[in-house]
Amino acid sequence: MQAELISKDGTQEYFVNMGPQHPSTHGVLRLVLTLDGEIIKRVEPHIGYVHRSIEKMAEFDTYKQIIHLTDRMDYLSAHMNNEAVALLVENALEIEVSDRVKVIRTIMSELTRLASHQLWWGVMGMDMGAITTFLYAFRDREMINDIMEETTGARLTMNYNTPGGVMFDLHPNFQKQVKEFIKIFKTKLPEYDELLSGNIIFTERTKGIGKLSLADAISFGVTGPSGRASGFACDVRKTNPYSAYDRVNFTEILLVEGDAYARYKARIFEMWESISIIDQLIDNIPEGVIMAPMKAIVKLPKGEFYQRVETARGELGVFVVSDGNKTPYRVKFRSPGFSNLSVLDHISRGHKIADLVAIMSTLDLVIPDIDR
Amino acid sequence: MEQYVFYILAAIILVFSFMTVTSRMILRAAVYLLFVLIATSGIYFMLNYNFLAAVQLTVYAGGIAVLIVFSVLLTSQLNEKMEQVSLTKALAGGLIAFAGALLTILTIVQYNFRPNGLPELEPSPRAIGHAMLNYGDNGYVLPFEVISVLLLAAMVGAIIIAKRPAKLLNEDRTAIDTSYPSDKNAYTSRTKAEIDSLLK
Amino acid sequence: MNAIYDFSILTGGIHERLSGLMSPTAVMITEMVIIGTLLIVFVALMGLVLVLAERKVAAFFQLRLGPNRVGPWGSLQTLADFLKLLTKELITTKSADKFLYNLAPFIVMLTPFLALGVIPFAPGLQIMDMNIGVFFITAVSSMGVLGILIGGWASNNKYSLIGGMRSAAMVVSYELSVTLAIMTMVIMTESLSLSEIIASQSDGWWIIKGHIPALIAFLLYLTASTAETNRGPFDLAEAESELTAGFHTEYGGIKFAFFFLSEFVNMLVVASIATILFFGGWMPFHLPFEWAVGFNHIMDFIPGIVWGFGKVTFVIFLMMWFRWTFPRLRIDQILNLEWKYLLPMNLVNFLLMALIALSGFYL
Amino acid sequence: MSTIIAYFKGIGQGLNTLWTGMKVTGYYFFHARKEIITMQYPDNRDTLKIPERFRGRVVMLHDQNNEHACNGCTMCEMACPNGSIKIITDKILNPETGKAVRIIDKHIYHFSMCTLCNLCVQACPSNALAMDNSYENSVYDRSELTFVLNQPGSKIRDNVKD
Repeated sequence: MQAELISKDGTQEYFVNMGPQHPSTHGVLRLVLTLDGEIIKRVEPHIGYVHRSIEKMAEFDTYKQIIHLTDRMDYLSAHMNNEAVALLVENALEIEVSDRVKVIRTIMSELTRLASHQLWWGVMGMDMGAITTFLYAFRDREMINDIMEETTGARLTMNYNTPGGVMFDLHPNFQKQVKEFIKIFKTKLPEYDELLSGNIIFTERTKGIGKLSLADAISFGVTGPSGRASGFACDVRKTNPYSAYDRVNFTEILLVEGDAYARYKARIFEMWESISIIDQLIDNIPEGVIMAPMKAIVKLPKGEFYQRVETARGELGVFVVSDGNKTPYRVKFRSPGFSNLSVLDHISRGHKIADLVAIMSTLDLVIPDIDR
Repeated sequence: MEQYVFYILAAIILVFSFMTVTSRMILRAAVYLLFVLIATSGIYFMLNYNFLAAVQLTVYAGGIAVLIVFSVLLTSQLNEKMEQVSLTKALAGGLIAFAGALLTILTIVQYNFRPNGLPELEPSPRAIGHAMLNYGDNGYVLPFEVISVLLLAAMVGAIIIAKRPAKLLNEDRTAIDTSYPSDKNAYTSRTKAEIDSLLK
Repeated sequence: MNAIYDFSILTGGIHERLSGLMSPTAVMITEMVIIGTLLIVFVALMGLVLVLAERKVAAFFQLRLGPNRVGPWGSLQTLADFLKLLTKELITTKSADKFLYNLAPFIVMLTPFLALGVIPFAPGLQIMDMNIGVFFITAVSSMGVLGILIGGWASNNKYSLIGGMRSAAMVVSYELSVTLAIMTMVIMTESLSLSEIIASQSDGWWIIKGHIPALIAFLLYLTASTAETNRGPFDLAEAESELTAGFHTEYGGIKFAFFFLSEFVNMLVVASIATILFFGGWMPFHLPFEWAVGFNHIMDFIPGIVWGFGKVTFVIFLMMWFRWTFPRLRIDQILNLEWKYLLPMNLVNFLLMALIALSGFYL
Repeated sequence: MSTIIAYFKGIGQGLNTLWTGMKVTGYYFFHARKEIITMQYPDNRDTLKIPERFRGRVVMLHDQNNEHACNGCTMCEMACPNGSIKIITDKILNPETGKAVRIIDKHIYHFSMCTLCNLCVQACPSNALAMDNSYENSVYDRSELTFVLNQPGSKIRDNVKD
């Protein structure tokens, strides 16, 4: 540890290790805080506590096998991660998947996004001290998990996508269940606003906290709702539409404030957008095959391939260098969590410890996504 | 019965007073002082003078002691023991204390205590309140008000001293880009065109 | 008032029986021992009940079931937890100041005991009727923060220290609001003695008789006292998501139980004060109107102990409702709330109450 | 004056937002009987509904004659990303044709390494493998998580192609 510093006012700065075991880092993230009283002078994230070398492991797996590893990166947007790899292989081999698969993938992505945002909302409340929100969020998330379980066979690590399509066809109950969920959730979502968004304690604690300017958002590569709350139009669903996103109407949520409350609001708005996307698609899922004809062993042509998707946390990029074998030569994931974490020090300086918790919460960090 | 309670309280006061001045750890000294103050209020309770006892608890035990501990926590040499007092200093201090005690004891012993014949005042808060705001005989309105003004002046002075020039707490915060206007109460979703126009 | 429910008959009987047996000094000592034992049992029992109540209430707010394994309806759960805490090893961190570290839980536990000594829960059910009861409670409750401060420092942990400092800054400032809100009501009650305050409400509770200023004073008192007991949304001293456990991070076993219990007993104390000042303590619900004589008479038949504890439960429920709904405030916001909102409002309300008392504009 | 109005307006609005939140939690408190969503897990095993697609662990399907469809082609072993499947094959002489035929001796499945990705089930050309719905899989020793999927004494079904 470095020597403790004396600041200009004659007060003593000191270090606090926040994590790796700490209730609000949500995993094993270690933050070395330099504090002056309660004021944060510097935040130094130390990562790598759940590093499982997924990128290296992927070099020894076939393209089909890589997908199940991506489940374990950002486990809350498992479906989108799967989709990224699947889309990459499909684009590299120039395989056209059926419309049915596209629509299924889109609905599933949006359901996953909803589930992720619900969990984030609950945890956000808990970080702020309102523990009740956590349970309410889990109540609503449970319905999505049940739908997922029924169709894909797993609640969290779905591994539903596969190059060329999806693993199973939709469960016969799927449409009914999703409509039921949307109907219920439309009445529950206003409760989220009543409990937190409007609450004066909450707004006082988040407005003007952790301001991230547009220029900084772009230069740090902060994507997803966190970036869009600063006005960075970075929604991959709009800029590079994939799956069925080019045939649905939805607004890209953009705010200008860039503070913690804007990031919070962006996600709440996004939940409404997700609902509307599912609403548009659920009634007209086209018929078709769920799996395009594929060879048993997928080999990508020699070259470099990049595919980006919009996960619940931001832009996930998959970069693959192929030497023509059945396993990739090199895989690199551009995970949204890593870039979003990098901005933490920049926006939390000068705030208090309690604000740091709020800022971290609104950045919506998932530690395995950062470490991979 | 009452005698024993008095002896116990007196012993507590004596022992902890001594420990307060001899303890070399500053926070412990503050805590010992707290015990002394509480025991003092115990003696007031024993005298059936509840109001003064409660004042003692509020002002000294609850107020002063907390502030002392609070300010002690803000000092920098908190974790170190205080340096040993040199023998001459200790001797001089002890001598002065002894002389003071001797003087007091002599005065008390020599003074001929006798009842003053005044009617016994009921120490009820009502009577105290009346006495405080009474400007007739046995009235204390002038000292009461003068002390209020004094305290007010002290408070204003403390604020003036404590008030530093308005310095930004987040001075070394990296400059935030304020090139785009921020409407704090809006927080509604905007289109890309709107944001672009805001940025211009 | 119905004399059947008066506990002084019982206590007086015991006193007479004892006086017949032994000398006055021995009687006094015996009674002190009995009362002390009863007080400890009462505190332990209330602690167990309140902890269970908190967990059940929290569970229902959060769509859960709460404890339901040990005993019927989970009623023995807190007892089981308490036994578990009792059997845990007492650990002192290596470079902690051992004396202060061990002293802190006792200081924290001491104040609710002292305060409970003067609170009447039912007619005659009061250990000591002091003529400055309310003042005494505010006096002793101001000492509890010392335990938190000392414990936070002595643990030799940075989180504990931050928690202790926050708590001290908070409690010292919120004490003003609590005392001022109490004083506002003392204008009406014209007494500091708790039994006299209750007696002054025999024709109607002050929250009804004192209407607007009394209602404002109640809200102010509720807010400030929630903050003084370090409960959510003002639980900055422990602030789970920021400081892991705040001032009691390093405490375990029975010493932790002391901190934990003191929070609940403190809650009981402040709820009792609120009950006594605003809802007439154990006084039945009376309407201060001529036509309501019959109604008042019916209310008299409900025992005072039911009224007393019923109202205390209501106030405690309100505090739990706050805790399980609101997010936590930040330290500067808490101090802002006190100095910019509660204190000025309290002062204005105090003035308003004085005017109303002078003009006789109360029921 | 306007600042004073704003001051009190702020207090009023703040209290209103707090009350809005309290109404939500209050509603659930007073409708607890209807709204509670807790599942008392070990007690509700009888009523617990596990979806048929739920991926519990890999099993080999056996029919009533204790026959399975696995011919030991090791496609599943190759498909497994974690190496949790190991097939030990054997050769026996077919009495009719006199040729050596490959059969499985042991289909070993290390559940401790499995990530339940379903790839082995998909890779199997003869649909010999499946995922079952078991969900209480904890054991006291790691060795208990290694399964031999083909049942003792089982043999391959006749109509399975090589």
